[in-house]
Amino acid sequence: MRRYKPLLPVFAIYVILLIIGATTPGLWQPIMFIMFYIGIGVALNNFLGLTGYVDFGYVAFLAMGAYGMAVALNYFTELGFGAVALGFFLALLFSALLCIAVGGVALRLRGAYFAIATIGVNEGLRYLIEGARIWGGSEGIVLSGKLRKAFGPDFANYLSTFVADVCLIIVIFVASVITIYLINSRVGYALLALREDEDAAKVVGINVTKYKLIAFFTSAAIGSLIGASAWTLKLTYVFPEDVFFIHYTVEAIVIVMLGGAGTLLGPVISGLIYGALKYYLSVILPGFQLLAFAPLLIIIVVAFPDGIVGYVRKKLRGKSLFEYIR
Amino acid sequence: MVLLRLEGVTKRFGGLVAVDHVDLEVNEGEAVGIVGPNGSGKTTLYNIISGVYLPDEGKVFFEGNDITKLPPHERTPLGLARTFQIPRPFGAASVKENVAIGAMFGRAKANVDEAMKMADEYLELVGMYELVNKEAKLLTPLEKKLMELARALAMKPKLLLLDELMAGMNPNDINRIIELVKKIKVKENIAVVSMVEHLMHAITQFAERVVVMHQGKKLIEGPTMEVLNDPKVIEVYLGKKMVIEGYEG
Amino acid sequence: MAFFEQLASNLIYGMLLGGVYGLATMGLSLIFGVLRVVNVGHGAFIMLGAFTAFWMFTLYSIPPIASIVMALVIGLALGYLIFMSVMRRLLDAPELSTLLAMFGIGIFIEELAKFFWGPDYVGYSWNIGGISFPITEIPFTKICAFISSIIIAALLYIWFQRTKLGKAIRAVVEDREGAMVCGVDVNRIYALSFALGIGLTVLSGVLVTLFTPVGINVYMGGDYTLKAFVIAVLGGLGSPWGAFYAGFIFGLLENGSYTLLGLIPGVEPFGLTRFVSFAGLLVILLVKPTGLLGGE
Amino acid sequence: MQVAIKWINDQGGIKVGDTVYKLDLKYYDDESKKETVQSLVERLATVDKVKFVLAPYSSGLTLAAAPIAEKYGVLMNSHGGASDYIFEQGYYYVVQTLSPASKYQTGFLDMVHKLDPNAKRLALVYEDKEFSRAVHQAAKKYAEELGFEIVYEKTYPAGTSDLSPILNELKATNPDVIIGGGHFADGQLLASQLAELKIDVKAISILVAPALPAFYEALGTNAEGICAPAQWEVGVKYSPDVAKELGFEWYGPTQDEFMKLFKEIAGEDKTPSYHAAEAAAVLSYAKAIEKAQSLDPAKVREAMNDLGFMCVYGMWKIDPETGKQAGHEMVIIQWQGGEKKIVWPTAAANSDPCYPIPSWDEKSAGKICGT
Repeated sequence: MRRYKPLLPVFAIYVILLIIGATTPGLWQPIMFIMFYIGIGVALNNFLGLTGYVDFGYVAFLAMGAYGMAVALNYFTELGFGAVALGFFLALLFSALLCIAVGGVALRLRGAYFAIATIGVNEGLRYLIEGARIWGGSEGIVLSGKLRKAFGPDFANYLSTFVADVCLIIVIFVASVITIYLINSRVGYALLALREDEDAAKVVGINVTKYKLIAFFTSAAIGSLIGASAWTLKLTYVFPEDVFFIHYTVEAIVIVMLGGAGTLLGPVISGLIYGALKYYLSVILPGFQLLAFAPLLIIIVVAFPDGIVGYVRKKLRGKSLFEYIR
Repeated sequence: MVLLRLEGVTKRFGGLVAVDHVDLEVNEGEAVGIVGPNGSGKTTLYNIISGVYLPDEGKVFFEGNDITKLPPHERTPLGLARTFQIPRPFGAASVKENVAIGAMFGRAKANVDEAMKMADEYLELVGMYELVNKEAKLLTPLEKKLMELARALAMKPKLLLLDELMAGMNPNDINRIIELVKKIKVKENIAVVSMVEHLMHAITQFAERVVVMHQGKKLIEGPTMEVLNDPKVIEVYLGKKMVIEGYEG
Repeated sequence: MAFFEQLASNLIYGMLLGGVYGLATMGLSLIFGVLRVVNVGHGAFIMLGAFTAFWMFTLYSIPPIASIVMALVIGLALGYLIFMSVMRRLLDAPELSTLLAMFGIGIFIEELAKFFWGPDYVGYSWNIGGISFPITEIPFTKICAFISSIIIAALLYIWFQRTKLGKAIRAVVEDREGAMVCGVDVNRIYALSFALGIGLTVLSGVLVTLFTPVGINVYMGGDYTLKAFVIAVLGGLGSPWGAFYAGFIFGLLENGSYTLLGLIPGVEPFGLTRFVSFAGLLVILLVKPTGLLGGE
Repeated sequence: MQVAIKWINDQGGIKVGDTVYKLDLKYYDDESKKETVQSLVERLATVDKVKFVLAPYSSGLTLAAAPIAEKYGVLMNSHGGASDYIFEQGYYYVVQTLSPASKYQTGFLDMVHKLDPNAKRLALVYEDKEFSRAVHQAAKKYAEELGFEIVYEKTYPAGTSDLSPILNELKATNPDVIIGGGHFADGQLLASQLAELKIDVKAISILVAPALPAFYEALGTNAEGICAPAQWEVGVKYSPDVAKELGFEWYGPTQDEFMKLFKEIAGEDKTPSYHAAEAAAVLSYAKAIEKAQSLDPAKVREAMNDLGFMCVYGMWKIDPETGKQAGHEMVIIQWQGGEKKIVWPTAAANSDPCYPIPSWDEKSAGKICGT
């Protein structure tokens, strides 16, 4: 159990956030907004943080999840909750298929080549859906009316303002457990080695392709579940230009890096900071939030290259608190 | 019994032949030295044995099995381990984690808990116990080399390939390391192949048999003292100072 | 023979566009080659060039072709400033940190531009006529953009081959340690290459508007960033010349494939050209992981 | 919207029973992100205790905000989300002030049909995005009903810098009329490349882009004669007199008052555009609240069902069941001699349509519409 101590502060943050959201009027959506950013940070961290590979096309996995859920709700509406379950299954299936396609091509590449190949995957897939008019093409899939007709407006609203949130929360809790499990297991050590020196890792006996794929599939699966719950289920529509928007990938990368790549707590803290900052800046400084955000980002990158948690861990090395922070 | 056998191994880079039809045999538990100047093809040979390069010609056998085409990560569990001329630690990991990774993925195939225990043991063995929690990238070059040795030993290999392990060390360290490797070699019946550029003293102390490489070819092979006194060998090193005592940087 | 006429005119336009793409990618490739920095803020600098051309034309009636010099100077100065204030401190940091920093700088420039120039889409019309072919019309402005891009690339090539500084930059790209040993002041080369890379990018923004003189907006750079990444990889990352040639390939592929895709029923061929160019990237990387024109 | 708020407050506010309410405005920037908009609508509903929201400026965002609005019983008036399907989803608490997407290009087709029944060959080139697709699908259907022959229809992806592949193809089909566009950048590009490739037709209508002054600044005389649909334009002839003539009630500031108030608030150099729609949305709230004599959104929504009035923006009347705007009519603007003129519908027009438009060669020689 000792190795699972780092989950304590993480779960504490989640629980405190949820309590604040549930008890303070008007803060539930903002808390879910923050949870979304924590979620994409935790999800991407399982790949970017653990392997050091930058996936610029990461949002494609969220998109696959969003489409999986949308396809299930759109074509199998009569299944009710069954359609939601099917949606999560399809989300996982679609993202796994994409994983196989990307893993086959891109994971053989390194560094900037990998990063750019994944941009190709993301943009290519989006234009394929739009150009070949798959799943409604650029018109996307709009579900609100269908859900309201099938389930009644109250239940449909309940789906998108409560069930979707609960699903997201569950996904994030599970994702954090998966992260700590990975970090503590052979997989985690293999990834640590390949992140630091891939060639040396091979010589030490690590099947780098296998472990990269494990991280890739894990991260993609979590991402797709987030896409299914925080996008489709919650917003009740999917437009390709919206779900393949590269901005989300960049935001997720920023969160992972700010918090400290490869740490458990890092993406949680920075997701919290990023989400809260974004929300309050849009309230306090409407129209100028990005102008304030950009220099802040540059300063943090220059001053804390290991991220917040990376920095704290360095300071705490050898102290008793150290084993709670990962 | 023959542990490792190379048959006519050749590797070319562009127009250059780095390793030219080399045959080599290493027996179980044997200590072999490979001597040769810079560019004689030693490191390429190591890379072929450990699977980093595929040879253009020739075959590699380990315990009688053809491993010529196996990727590195499938060779290591058979009982291969190596160190690098310029150490390649997993920088952000702690010293202990570095060694534990060796124990997990080498022939030892230890689980995480066992690997951590083994890491402690082997680090104590090489005299680095007080450094276990340090970040590997903060170590001195010498410490990095010792850590790599511990990492390689923790893999419980049958064949250990050392690449210029002792270059840059002072005589005290060299003696300590030689004693250490000798002891472990006997205790765990490891065959050790040690590659050096010049350090003849260490080789005489350690190797039972020596192979001299020159321009990608095997120049001569035989019992250590015999080979070192061979006129051909002296000719190869003509114009270069033969360092028998002390160390060469 | 409408099919071949269409194909021919699309290929001509693809080539003209490709020249602009090529030049617009050289800066990105140079910065990556020398500093190993992925400039995710690339598009923001193209936008600056576009606005330079726009303001010079609108306020002072200076023809865009003359703004090229102005844009280069602005870019060089800005690049030097960014290097000295931010990038210099990140030289030893991992690839990801510099990527994040460039992302932040890109946003900062865009937001500042929005603050001063507003979010409107602007444009200019510099009407200098064109050539009529039986198959299509080509305005002189586009030909101008194409020829300027070739001339600039050629001048740059000569500069790299002939001058001491140019040679030093090439040396650093090929072998950093080796160059250092040979007495090259690597930090100076870094600063210079970064400034030159940004200068080229801002300059190419002028050519972008020469080709497409409308729709100039503070966020216009995003699409160019994506395309530049792809083109840079096609050309072998870090090789400005490779990038220049790859620009042509990309332009020809993008416009040329339209005619062929138009034969498929029930799809949107223009959208699919994007799919083809990105899928083409993946296929090329699959066959040759260092890019089409890249070395080992 | 500040204009309408100021006008109502200057008039003494809204009287509900004996209490007089003054309007107050809270606004946040949603960055056009779907995640942000939900949080902000919730904040408006709970922290700021807002009961009446002007919906975010896009169809997707409106859709994202709708369930939250419904959950808190907040009434949302869409002055931005113009897509029809939002109102086909069954959200009772979402009403529309803008004319829906399906109406954008129909006025122009009516106009061409009336001016020149022989101009039959219609080409469509538009951006492959949900909104422009909705607009042009509806327009295509309507054109076929009017007897147009669709000679060409293609889309282009967002972020294109060269439209020559489709425009070369289009030129070969020899159309009389072109409709298309999507947003700002591509609309400017479409017009500029039609000029470069010298594709001469009798009439052109492009979505969104030509309605802004920047369009003429960017294209110069090449913009002459190009039409665009607009929800509202300075100079429309809606006035208390027109309202009386048509038998509707007039509410809110007259156009002159509106312009004066707008300049006071926004500054001299600005011209209102979508602001009129925002004002109408605010006015509709005020009117409905007064009518319902209650601040309860449910009652206000009910009162909206048989509300119908004319204001500076034109008619405001919704379809009771869906909340879709049914009363308001769009205008067609055309660039004539460097000015944006309203040419359609005749009731609102302040200039005659220029038809057929001058050729590109004539335009580059300096010919403008109206000479």
